[in-house]
Amino acid sequence: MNELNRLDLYKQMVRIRQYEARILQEYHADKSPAWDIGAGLIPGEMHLSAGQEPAAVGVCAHLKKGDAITAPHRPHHFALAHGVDMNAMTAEIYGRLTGLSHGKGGHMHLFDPDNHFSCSGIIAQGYPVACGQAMAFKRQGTDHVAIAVAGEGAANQGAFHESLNLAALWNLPVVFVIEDNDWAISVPRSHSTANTSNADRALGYGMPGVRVEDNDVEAVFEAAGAAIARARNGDGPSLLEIHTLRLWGHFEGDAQAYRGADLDTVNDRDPIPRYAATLTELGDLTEDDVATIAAAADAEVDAAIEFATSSPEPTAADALDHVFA
Amino acid sequence: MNELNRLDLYKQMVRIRQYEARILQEYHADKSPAWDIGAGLIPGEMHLSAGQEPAAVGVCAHLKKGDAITAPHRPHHFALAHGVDMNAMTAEIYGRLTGLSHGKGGHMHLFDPDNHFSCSGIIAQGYPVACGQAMAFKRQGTDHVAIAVAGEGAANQGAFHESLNLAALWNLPVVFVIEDNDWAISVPRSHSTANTSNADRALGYGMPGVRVEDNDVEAVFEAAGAAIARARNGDGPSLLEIHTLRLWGHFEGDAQAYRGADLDTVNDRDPIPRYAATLTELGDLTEDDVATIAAAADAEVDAAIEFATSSPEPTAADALDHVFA
Amino acid sequence: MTATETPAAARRITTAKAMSEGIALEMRNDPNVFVMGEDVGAYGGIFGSTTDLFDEFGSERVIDTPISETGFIGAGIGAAVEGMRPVVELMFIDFYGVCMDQITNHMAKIHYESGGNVNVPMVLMSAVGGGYSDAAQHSQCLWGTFAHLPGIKVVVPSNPYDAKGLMISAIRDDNPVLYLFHKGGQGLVWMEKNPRSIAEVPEEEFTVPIGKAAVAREGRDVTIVTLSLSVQHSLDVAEQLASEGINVEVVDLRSLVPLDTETVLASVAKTGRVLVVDEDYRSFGLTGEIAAVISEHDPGMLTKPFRRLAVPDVPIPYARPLEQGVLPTRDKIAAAVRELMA
Amino acid sequence: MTATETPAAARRITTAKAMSEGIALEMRNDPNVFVMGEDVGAYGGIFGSTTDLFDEFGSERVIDTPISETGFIGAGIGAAVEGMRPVVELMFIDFYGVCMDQITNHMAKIHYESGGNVNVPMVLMSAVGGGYSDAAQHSQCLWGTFAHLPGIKVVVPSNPYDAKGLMISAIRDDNPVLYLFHKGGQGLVWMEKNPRSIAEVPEEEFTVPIGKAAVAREGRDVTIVTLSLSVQHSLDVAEQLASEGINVEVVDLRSLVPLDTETVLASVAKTGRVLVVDEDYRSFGLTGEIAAVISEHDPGMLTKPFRRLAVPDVPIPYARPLEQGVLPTRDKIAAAVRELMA
Ligand SMILES: Cc1ncc(C[n+]2csc(CCOP(=O)(O)OP(=O)(O)O)c2C)c(N)n1
Ligand SMILES: Cc1ncc(C[n+]2csc(CCOP(=O)(O)OP(=O)(O)O)c2C)c(N)n1
Ligand SMILES: [Mg+2]
Ligand SMILES: [Mg+2]
Repeated sequence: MNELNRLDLYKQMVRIRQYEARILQEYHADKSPAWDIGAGLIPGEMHLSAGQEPAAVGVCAHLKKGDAITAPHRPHHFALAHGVDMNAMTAEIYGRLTGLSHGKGGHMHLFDPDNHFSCSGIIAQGYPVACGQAMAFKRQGTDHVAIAVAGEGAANQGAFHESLNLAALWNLPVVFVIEDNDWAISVPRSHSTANTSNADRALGYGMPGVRVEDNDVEAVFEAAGAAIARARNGDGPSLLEIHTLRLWGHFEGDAQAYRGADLDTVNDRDPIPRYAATLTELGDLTEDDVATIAAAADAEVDAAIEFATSSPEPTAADALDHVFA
Repeated sequence: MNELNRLDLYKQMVRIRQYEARILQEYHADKSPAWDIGAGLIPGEMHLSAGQEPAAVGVCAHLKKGDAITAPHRPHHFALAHGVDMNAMTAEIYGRLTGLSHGKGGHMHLFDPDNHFSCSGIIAQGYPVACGQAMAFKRQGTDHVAIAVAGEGAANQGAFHESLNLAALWNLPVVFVIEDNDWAISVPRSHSTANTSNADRALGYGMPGVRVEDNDVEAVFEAAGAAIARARNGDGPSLLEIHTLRLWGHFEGDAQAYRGADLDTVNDRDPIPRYAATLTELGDLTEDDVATIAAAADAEVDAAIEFATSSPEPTAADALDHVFA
Repeated sequence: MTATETPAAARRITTAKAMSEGIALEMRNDPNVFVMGEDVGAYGGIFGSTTDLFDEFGSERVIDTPISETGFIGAGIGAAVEGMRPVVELMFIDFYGVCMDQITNHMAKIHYESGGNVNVPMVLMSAVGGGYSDAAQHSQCLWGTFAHLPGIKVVVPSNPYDAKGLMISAIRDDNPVLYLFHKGGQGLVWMEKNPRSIAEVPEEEFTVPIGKAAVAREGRDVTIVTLSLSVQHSLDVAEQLASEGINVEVVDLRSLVPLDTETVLASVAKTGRVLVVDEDYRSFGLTGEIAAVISEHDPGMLTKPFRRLAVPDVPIPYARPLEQGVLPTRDKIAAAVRELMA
Repeated sequence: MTATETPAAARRITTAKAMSEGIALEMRNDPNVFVMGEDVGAYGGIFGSTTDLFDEFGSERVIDTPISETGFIGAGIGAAVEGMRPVVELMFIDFYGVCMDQITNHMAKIHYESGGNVNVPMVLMSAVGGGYSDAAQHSQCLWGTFAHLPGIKVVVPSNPYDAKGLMISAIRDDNPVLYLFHKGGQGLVWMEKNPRSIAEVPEEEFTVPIGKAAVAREGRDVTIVTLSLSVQHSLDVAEQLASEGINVEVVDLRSLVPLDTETVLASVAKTGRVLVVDEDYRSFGLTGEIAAVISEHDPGMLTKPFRRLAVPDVPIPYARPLEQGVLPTRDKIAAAVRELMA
């Protein structure tokens, strides 16, 4: 496998997981006894990506500075894997002046122009924006690519269709990534999607489509590598559907009563211990490594939380800035 | 071929053509010397369907009272083939009180609830509405079907995608009809659509898709028959793309300078003389029949124009009615 | 006294429950009523608007949809045209942009375009409002946007009683009705609770007329014209200011289309001072409309300049101090009233 | 006198040509400017806004799109974010409903949501207005809808000079600008012609500032506040009423966001009588906003009740007598002014 560095993939997944686990804890910490969505140091909706690390890590391993990502409401894993500064991102989630957007955006609106990273809380609407970034990259004569990320629920939104057609028609350097975690809030894929693989839909635009099963980071790495290389070489867009796992609720506070038996096996399907086992078997990872990697991630996360919580809050008057440039 | 009555198909096509030809003439009659879109007895945009009769006639031959159609901005052929009253429709086009909508709707907004016929000037937005009609038919325990009509340009609109998914997911009795006349105003299909057949897109919803080439009314009749029977039997939706011909401009007044060589052969591809030749060869049609059929159509059209032009106009005060039921 | 003579403890329910109770009653009455939207089934609606409906009516009448708002709102329209009475949920009003064509060019216009021959008896319900840090794409009210466009009735309940009565009226109406409910007024256990979001509501059917404002509190010094959650805040402020000797009248519009201009004008005629409190954006919206209604009637009614308190023309920011800075909070309402009285 | 001293015959061009000339100048100045939309290429824009651009700049910079407004407006946003300066056409403003999410939740909000770190320097131009029987889905103005939503500048030229100058300003602006041009004011050969749609326009670059109204005609008796094609009608009416001894001031707003309230207030302070003429829907829109601006400043400025003439809250009907019945025609403007003077 081309340029594959298993340990890097593993470390990045752990780093993301430790981040999400810590945000989970902090989010709920000051919302007890009952969850009050608007209370605490981190208010608002919180969509965490635990279980979906293979998608972000496998894709972003192929990206270089200047490549763009548009992510949806569940953005942390792609943000971190793409190099968005953990401190500034965390400060944004805490609504601080040192945040990426000085507290104006919040967790669904992370903008890091330096890394060409953005996200949006409106389903599938990052897809057209990524097409436009790809248009710009092409017009500017660069070999940069744009990655458009959305969930399997999003693939039934009109913007998905229009974007795939545009990108194929104009031969744009975009890779459309669908994270199929089986659920769109409480609606299972079988109740939202008429067919079983979105890779089939790609054919309707004359575009290659690949579905990666089983949340396997190496399989993602391989498929994403091909799609990204294709885009970079000027050969046009592709679609990559990744069958992944929503380890936790849709957002924090979601009791997941609707999820039924699917919930029983969720921990067994966690991709991180599974990959650790694979690497251990291959001799690439020891128990000590596991602990060291986790500790390093924790230290980075601790520092980010510390950075965020010690940063100043904006004041009411700041709300009036930045409507216009 | 099942229940095929060639002469009926021919007569209906001629009836529609004579209608469109007469509207064309009336539309321009009082807009000389130069075309002024708002002037004359028939003001506003005028999208005529000449050349596309095989689509409407081949499809509607299978419909019965109670079946629904949602048509787009170019609706006359489907309206007439589906049994919308020619007098009331013409009076609407002339903006008269006796019109289908008492002059409020105009040619892009023909509503005939008795025949479950409607249209809309917004591209592809009739598709979801047809799905809802099909939902109602199913819930009401009938075997009625809904036909959703749009152009090939419309198939790149988000509503197309969402509707196909919904219909397939819910197994609705809908037939999606795409009239591919090669053009969306001045934009050729090759500049709007990444793939060559929308039948391929149907596969992405697990739905049968058929493309009928060559504007052949009998081929349309056959394919539509299968799709409509399927829907009526509760076996779900299908997509039917018909390669047809825009004989005239996108709307009246369109000089079609953009159309280039495509325009040179347009008359040779007129489906009506072609079908007349086929029927003549088969011995189903004589020269006399041709004249008689045309004369009968003309008489009906004359009467409709007479009905419309002799009908009263609404007055300004009428504009305030019918905002709410 | 026998047990039956003891009045039952007054039944108090949340706004969310009142909505779903209204829907349930109409579903029992009329087989043509069905519910459709994202997560309206087993989940019961993200903001509780379809609580318990799935259990009673099942998946045939309480239908979870794909994330295809144009598709399923359009389908609602088609079903309504064929005689059904769908209640469709758009999860957040902020998502209108992906389906606005169906709403404004179809749901709203078909009746008129058909010359009155086709009805679209449909309820489109949607959650509005901020105050819990859901940021720019999930916190808007936008009722001004819809009230500006002809052909849709727009109702905006502020309490459980109206929520039920307006829901039943909306379902029975032969017109499309946009029913906007404030998340913060639903009485959800997982949001800041205002005691006014839980109240006594009769179990049986009743209607609240569409197009009739309510004087939620009588007063003689100043009129607050408002709606939705801001009614709750304004009533809180009115109670507080009463102790300062300021006597506030609160007009709860309840419906923007039709707009009950009579009740507004009668109140302003009495007080001569008006404050419009609106959680929608300030410019080109509700506050302006009220100004126009008053000043085309008689600008001389106003003994003090017209006052409005709305979201200044900025997107809703995320961080709490920023968001609270732009929302019409109790403090800002009280300050504006005091200034009007100065 | 030598030939060079003779002033060249004043060059008169249509509004449509003025728009495309403004775009062409900026395309020559800045390689980042490109044009995208339906039929903007060989066709030159359905309403002439891109006349001749395709011939000069070719299909790489003047791009015909599929009928995918969400797709290509979103793509415009993405390109703008990466430093391009796209000029995107939405053929009719009436189609906003299929792409409103990109416009309002993305184009308008990205700058704010990013805390000022991301700019979206993009022009979205679109045709508005009726008067030629294009019925309910192709005749709206809807500027009130967009002006209500924060984050987009909204400009609305009424004549060729402003059309060019505002276009150049819009393209150079680092913010998203919605540029709304009235079909009836484009000077198209195939529409009813108003002589004010063809006028002298300098060939070279110049700008008209965004956010500054113009007093299109000075007067002392009554102020008409208006915009777009209604400016042309109002000027016609002012000329006519001058002969009746009524001296009308016409304020051409030119821009709704930002709104030049100073010019409006100065004029009303002078005349004491105001009529707002608006081809958009009457309620919850521009007319209300002007009422609010005046009455929050000082309701006592008005010596006569506030007057507004707009499309009553009905969809635009098709038949000529119906449509003329709802549009703010010269006759209705004149009648309203006379009533204000009575
Ligand atoms: C246009 C729109 N409709 C609905 C929503 C509400 N919503 C937020 S996330 C979500 C589910 C998304 O499912 P999926 O795309 O599969 O992503 P996942 O949450 O599983 O990562 C929905 C319906 C929205 N944000 N935007
Ligand atoms: C959403 C939307 N975008 C654009 C238009 C303008 N428009 C009207 S007809 C048309 C071309 C339609 O092409 P096609 O679907 O192929 O139908 P045809 O006209 O060829 O019958 C366009 C772009 C519209 N009415 N609605
Ligand atoms: Mg999902
Ligand atoms: Mg076509």
